[in-house]
Amino acid sequence: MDFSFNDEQQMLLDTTQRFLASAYGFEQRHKLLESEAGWSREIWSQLAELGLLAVDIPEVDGGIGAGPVGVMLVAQATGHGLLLEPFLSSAIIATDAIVRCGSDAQRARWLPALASGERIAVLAHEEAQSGIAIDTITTRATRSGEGWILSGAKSVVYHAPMADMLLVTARDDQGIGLFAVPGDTQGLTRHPLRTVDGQRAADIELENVEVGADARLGADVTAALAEVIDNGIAALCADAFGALERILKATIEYSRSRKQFGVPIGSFQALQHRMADMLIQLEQARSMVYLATSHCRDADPVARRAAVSGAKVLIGKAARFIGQQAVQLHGGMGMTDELDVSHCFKRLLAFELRFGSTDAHLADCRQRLRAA
Amino acid sequence: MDFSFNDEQQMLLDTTQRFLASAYGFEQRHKLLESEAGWSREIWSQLAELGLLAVDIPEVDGGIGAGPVGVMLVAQATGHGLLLEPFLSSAIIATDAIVRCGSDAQRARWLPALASGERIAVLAHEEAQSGIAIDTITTRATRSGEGWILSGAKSVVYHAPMADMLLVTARDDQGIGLFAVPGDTQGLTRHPLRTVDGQRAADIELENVEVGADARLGADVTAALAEVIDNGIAALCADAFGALERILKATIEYSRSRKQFGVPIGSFQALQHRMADMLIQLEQARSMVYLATSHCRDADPVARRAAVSGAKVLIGKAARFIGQQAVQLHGGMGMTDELDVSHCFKRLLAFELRFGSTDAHLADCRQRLRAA
Amino acid sequence: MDLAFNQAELDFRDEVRAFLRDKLPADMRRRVHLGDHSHFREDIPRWQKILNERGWGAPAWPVEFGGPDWSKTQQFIFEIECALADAPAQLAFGVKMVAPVLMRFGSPEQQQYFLPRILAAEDWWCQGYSEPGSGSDLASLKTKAELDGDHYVVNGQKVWNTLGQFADWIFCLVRTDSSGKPQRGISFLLIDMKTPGISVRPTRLLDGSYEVNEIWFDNVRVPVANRVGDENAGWTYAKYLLGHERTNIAGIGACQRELRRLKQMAAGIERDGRPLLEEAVFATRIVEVELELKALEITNLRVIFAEAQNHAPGPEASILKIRGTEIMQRITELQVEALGARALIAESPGRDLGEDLPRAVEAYLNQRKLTIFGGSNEIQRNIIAQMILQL
Amino acid sequence: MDLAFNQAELDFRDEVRAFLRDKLPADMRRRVHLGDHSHFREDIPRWQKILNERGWGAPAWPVEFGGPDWSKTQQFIFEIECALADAPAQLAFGVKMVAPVLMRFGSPEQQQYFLPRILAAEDWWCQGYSEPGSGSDLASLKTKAELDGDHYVVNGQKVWNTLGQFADWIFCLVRTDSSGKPQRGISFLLIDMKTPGISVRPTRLLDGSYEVNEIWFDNVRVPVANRVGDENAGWTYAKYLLGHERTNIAGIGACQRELRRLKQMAAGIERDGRPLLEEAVFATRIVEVELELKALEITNLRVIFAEAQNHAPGPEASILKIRGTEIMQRITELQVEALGARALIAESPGRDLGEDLPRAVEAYLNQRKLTIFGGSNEIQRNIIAQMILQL
Repeated sequence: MDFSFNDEQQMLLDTTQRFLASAYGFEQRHKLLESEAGWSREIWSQLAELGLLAVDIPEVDGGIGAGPVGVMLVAQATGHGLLLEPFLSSAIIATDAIVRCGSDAQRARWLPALASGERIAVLAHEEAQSGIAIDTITTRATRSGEGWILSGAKSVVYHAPMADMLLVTARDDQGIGLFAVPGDTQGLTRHPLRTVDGQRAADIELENVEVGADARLGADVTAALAEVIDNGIAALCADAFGALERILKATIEYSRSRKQFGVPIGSFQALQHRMADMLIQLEQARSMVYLATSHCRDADPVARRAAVSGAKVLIGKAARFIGQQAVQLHGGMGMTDELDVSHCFKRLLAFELRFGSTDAHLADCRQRLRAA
Repeated sequence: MDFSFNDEQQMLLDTTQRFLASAYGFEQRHKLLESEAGWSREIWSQLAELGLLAVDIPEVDGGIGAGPVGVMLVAQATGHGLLLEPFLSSAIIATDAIVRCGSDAQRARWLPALASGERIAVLAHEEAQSGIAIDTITTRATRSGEGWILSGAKSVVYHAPMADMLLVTARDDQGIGLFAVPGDTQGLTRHPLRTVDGQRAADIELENVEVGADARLGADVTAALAEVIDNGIAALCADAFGALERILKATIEYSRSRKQFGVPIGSFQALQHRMADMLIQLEQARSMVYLATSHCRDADPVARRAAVSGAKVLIGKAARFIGQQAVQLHGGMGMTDELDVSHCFKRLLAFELRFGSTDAHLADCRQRLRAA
Repeated sequence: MDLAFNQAELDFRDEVRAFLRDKLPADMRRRVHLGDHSHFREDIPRWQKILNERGWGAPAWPVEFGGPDWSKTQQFIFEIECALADAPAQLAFGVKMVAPVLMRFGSPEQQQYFLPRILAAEDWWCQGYSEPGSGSDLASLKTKAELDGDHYVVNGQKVWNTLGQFADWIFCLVRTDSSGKPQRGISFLLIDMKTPGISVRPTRLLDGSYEVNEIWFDNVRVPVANRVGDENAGWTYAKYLLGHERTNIAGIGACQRELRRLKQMAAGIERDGRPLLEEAVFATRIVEVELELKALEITNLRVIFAEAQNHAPGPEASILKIRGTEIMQRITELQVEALGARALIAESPGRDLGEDLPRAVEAYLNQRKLTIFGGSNEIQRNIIAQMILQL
Repeated sequence: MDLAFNQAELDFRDEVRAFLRDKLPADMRRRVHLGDHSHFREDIPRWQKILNERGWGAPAWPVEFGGPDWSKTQQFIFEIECALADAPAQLAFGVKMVAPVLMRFGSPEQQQYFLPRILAAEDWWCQGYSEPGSGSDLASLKTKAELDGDHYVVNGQKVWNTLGQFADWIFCLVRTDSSGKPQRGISFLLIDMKTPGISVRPTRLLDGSYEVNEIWFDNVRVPVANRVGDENAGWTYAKYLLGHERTNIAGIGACQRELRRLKQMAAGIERDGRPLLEEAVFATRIVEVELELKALEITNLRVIFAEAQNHAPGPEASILKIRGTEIMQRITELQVEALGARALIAESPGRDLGEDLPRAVEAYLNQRKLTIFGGSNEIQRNIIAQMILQL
């Protein structure tokens, strides 16, 4: 049992924190948020230069191979910074999908470009009606000569508007296939969205999208993709935890400085006890981030899913409670666009809904309860 | 819309309150609680003399016919007094069952005896596995000559040990029958219980219990009995509300007088806010008592069940919250047998579980949600 | 005891329903249904004029000032029916807030000038109470009004001013004396928003909306004749106003409307191949909030009944405010939960995503204000502890 | 970062398990399983002796005093395994409370006399802290000890004394000086329960049990040699004790045992024709409490790890206490809910109603104490607000 971080891990955390503290202040971020694109390619390049986009690429593929703990620490920092750039989508999830499912050629073709920030890829998997189980999607792939034709629709794909390549999941006769589809492929439509946390995403339609023989990564990726997504959810949990730390710290500081009736509002016992409860939930959330991180690469899918879904549920509930109470304790200021608190609040709301809502993961945990 | 009570109703409330205030103080009740029998026939006779055992008997049958509002007010007072005697079991539920299901002869035979307190009757209906719907029981009645033979088991029948007569529900070829079974009938075994709120009850076994032709009340009583039980639950809700009022009042008074750190604990904001929440739940519970009372005799079973189950759920949740917090706010004193608070707390716990638990009524409400 | 409305009340409800069916313009109704606030500035006065033509412009006003002199029960029925019919909410600041103060404490000139204009929607009113340092602790306000001949000269800043960007008039609490207790030196002024020296800056809220403002007063000259009642007695008038703001404080009608919508959503959304309404965990949440709302409706009627028995509106309003706002917030949460990941969509230009996207998530964000504004729920719990529980 | 136990820790766990399998008497195990407290007086010393024979009588003690010198992690593993095996809980008052104080502040004579007797269960210890007027505000205690030659004469009353009806010794906080701050004039005395002038009255609790007492001291003479440390410095020792009482404050093992039981109950109880474990609403409640417990287990390990890194035990213990007690109370609630109406049965002489009746409802009632005693959860939240959040 060991809750310390080694030097490399600590360096990753420090590097990310230091960079975001200098380059990603509230005002700087706010400008990006309001910009047409909603993100900064310059920030993206700087993240690449710091090596952070290679954090989840194995050393054998030229990456850092920082492992789940390294990913956790970087994601915690990007969550704390409320990063708008597609770190989680491209550098973790899409990257990991290629690492796990790609052939040597595909890995060699894509991983360096993703690590350098030249290219951005996203996984386009979730559908409006799909569930946590990978095989609940309905997008179909049919053979056409050497290649495939894809048809279907994907729902709220984060960072799809800025992606050069989409990794699209589709059902075919072999099971679930994963297909690399360039963003400008004919028949692929991206309906741009702004998400509740100010990020950019797209609903995607695929109408007879033709892709070549080399577009497919692996054969049936059902099992591998479940691991990719669990790894991604673990990182997302760390991201949410970063936002939780920030919003609670801001709330405590606000309650120390804001005076009413001649005293800081933090001196009122009812608010003190609420903040104590927020802290308890934060610490419980931290423990579940550690749990998810520890198990997100478990070969045993039951233990992996239990840890990851469990973390998603408990952190989702903490996100709801801490987020809402942070707004409440900020009073009117919590309602404005002008402080950290509302931005963290929306990031946390998005966390509750992304990659399977709290309810969906709760249902998943119930299934395991029966099986046990 | 009118939330006032007429003079007769007000008199019923005053009479009951005044009697219990004088005859049923904490010490007096405590003696009964600890006694072998667990109740007082003398108190019972006095309730009869005050006319309270005739409150739910129609005037045509020689009763007071006070209607649901009158019953509500008396039950509220008996709940406030934490009455151990079988008012609800005999004077409301069993009485009402006879009123609704009995023939003229049966009514004439039983109602005066119940009203005068000479006889006590209880409904023996619930079984360990039965649900809210009347027809989920498994006790069986088979014809035998002019009469019937009953076999089965009934679970936690309140006040069965002191009952002269049990009204036993059983399935037969006509549907659900209601059978008057004297307590000393051969084949009927009462396993005495003390319930969590200190009342006396029994698990009942029926092994080939023979009853005569005149034992049966009505033919298929499924619909009538559902009304009887809903009327009983409405009264039970009022009883719980009486206990809720008492426990909250005790808590507020305790928090005013108990000093720690040189000030009354009621001056601590965290406790003040909790008591404010307790008050809100109390007032919401009061509203639901009114709702159940208003609808518990509705001919339309859907509206009746919605009001009664809804009240049972919401008051059950209030009972949980207010009861637990009352104990908590009393500190160590809340844990003892020596104050009102623990006795109210246990009465409220019993309320949650009796006549369909909060969960069971929630499930019933869900069914209506779908149907709507 | 009888929870049902009597025949006269039922007839009145039918009359209101018929009116709403006939007179509420479809475009307006549609916008309210979709949570589309883009036409606020036009819709609110337009609807006020329609109500006023019918004589219903001010449900709570006595006949002498042009009101219908409805009972509290009638007002309650009216509010619920309007909400359920997707009618725009009336702007409270004129009809429900400044008007009762003017009727009780205003000069005859103030009454004669302002009240008819409020009824006819000729003036848009807003409120100037909170300040950067004075939220829950309102009495600590600092905006200063100094006498200069027959004018006050007003300097200071107000915040959380709702919809003041459209306003013609603002009623303000200002400090006219700093010597004694903070409550003592406050006066109640009516200020024409066109007076030089007033500037308005909208505050962007977390849902992207602009519904509150900061307002600066820089040597704004206000005729003394626009002071309501006595100098330094404004706190009394503000407290009186507060008592009157609370008629519809529980928002039963709006909650019923949103609950109805939630149930429709849950019936139409499938999860694991069946309607969400049949999924036990989610259905339980709906049942629980529905029961709370049913109870609160009765609790509200009880308060109305007590008031009709000549009990003054009391601290019970805090119960209605707390529970009503919590219920509405809970319903908005459940609407978002029902939508699941699709609720993430805050904006998708040019597409028809149905009635609930992004309305539901915007409402969830926006309604966080309910427990903060109008006397935070923490302040309401203090009131209950002190006034009802006497702790 | 590695959440798993290392090989040495796993080996240790196996060793503990083997010991419990071999040495925990079946009758005792059965009583603990059934929540049968009737043999407390015999079982607790009996189990202590068995542990002591193995050298495990005091997990947290250093070797010099006869302890095994286990790491905090080992102690954590030991507590969990004992709870899961239905071993009786060790009596904390001797081993975990007075002993650390004696080791740190006691005289050599006190150490030599008392510590071996604690290990060998020759003395049953209890605690005399709370008084009728001093619960959360412990420092206001009034029980007076006045010097008379080489004795103190003690007068006063203690309440919420746990299991003192069986005790040989009591450690007490008494007032030896009333002049300065209340914390200043407190001394820490060891009192032989057989001393004349002590009377014990059991307090009946709401579940019918007798586990706490009132104790009166009427001119009780206590040798000055039985004072621990300096006169008037008792508050310091009490605070030191508090820090040590908290090793197992979360009660993870007991929670795990009761959760396991809850799941077994829910698997065995049918509702509407299927196991309750498959009913979505109830299963959700189980999942939620199970996740909280899993998280708290890790949180507890984090605190242990931090302490091992030479951080002193700090206010984080309040987090463990609050959440641990809330989780245990929640589990007892769910056990009662699982039983439904059958849980109403508090007593039914002479019948075998299975393992859970009336155990579950008694536990529900009894465990309400968890959030009150040992520093109420309100006090714990004050500590978090002040010590961690620095509000």
